[in-house]
Amino acid sequence: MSISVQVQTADFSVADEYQQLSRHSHCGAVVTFCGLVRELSNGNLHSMTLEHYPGMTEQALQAIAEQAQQRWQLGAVRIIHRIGTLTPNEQIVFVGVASAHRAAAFAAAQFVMDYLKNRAPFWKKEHSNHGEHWVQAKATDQQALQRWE
Amino acid sequence: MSISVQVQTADFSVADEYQQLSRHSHCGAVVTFCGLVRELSNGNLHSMTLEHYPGMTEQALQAIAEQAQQRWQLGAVRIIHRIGTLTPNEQIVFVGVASAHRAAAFAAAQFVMDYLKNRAPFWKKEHSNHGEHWVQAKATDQQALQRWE
Amino acid sequence: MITVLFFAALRERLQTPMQQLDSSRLPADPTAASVLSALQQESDSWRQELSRQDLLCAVNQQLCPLHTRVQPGDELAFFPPVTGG
Amino acid sequence: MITVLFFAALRERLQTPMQQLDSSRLPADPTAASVLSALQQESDSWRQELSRQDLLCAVNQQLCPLHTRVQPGDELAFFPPVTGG
Repeated sequence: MSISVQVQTADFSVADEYQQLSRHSHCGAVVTFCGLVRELSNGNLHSMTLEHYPGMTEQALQAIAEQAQQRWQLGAVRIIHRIGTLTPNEQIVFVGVASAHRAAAFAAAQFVMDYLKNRAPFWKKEHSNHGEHWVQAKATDQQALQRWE
Repeated sequence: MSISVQVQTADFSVADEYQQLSRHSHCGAVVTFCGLVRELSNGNLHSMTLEHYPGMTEQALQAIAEQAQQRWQLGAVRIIHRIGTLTPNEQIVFVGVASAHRAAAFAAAQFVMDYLKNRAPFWKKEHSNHGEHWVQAKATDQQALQRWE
Repeated sequence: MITVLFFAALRERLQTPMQQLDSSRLPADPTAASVLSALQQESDSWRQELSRQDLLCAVNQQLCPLHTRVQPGDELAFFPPVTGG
Repeated sequence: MITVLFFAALRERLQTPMQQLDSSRLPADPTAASVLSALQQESDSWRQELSRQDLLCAVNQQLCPLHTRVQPGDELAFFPPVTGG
């Protein structure tokens, strides 16, 4: 089982990440999730700044990946999260899971995203025509944890 | 909303498919699933042959993608399934979903795979040191449909 | 005439991918089940192979229950549980 | 000495990313809640900002409930609900 987490300003290549994940020869299932900067519905988003808590972030992501590994039989878990300034359509976060079975791969990828959304110390600030504002946490993200309890 | 399904002998590029899916500017979430030929536990799998029902296969995949589109708000659904002879670690099937929200993207991708496994007319035959044999359908694949009913 | 296709293990065991069935061999208001019955008369081995409980049926390329009505010109197919993906 | 870090909107409103707190300002057997109380004394605006019910707390870079024990040398952090991903 391989776990790898990374926090970086640079972009990442989903293609390269998928290549790595698909090399696990006993893993018949690879699930990837990629989160991208969405345009605001009014189309006015210029950019988004991602702040984080250096040191804690990496530990939090590692802990989430380890919890996933304890719950499901996985071949590999990969998490990448970007920080700094991002523009619409840029990639923010990547979660990739390789497993022997698709149910485990899907569940683990969702579990990682649900916990990342609630437990990893990242904060988004949006810059638009209306100025800048901190993104508010969503109740739906907190509710998403319930199914894993 | 774009739906695209394809049945082909040629391999596919997850990188290219991801690129296409991530271009939907109001979709902040892209989930991909890729199924690969697994080594048998005894390591003796030489190859696998995938037979299908030409004509019905494409319709079945299209219908599954449309059902997913009716259940969740999706930007794009892409399904690719290979036929012919495949060797260990080769890619068999790709399902990619782009959506505004990750919950919809994850659910739709799983829904498509669960229905594909039970409703799309493909059959696998394994060729190993022990001769050839048709893969048996798994009860777990049928049970996976229950959660969508 | 009704065309019946077979796939995968069933195709191999019946030793043919296809069978044409004259509508005269079917009862009035025939269903997919009537077609299956008619095919089971072909031989002992066909009876055995076509009596498997897990066979799936498609009428005009749609999965259908056996009580589905069929008519001349339809394309039927019988096959084992699918194993793609 | 206990180091306290602030992030995101809270960092902006308190106008500092960090505050050092002398242990002498804390009660015996202090908890993260004791630290928070001490910080709330700094000013009216700090009292207001640090009284928000949704603040999260980390002790030594682990999310923790406010009743978590702290000791000199610990790194504490207070911040709004996280919004990454």
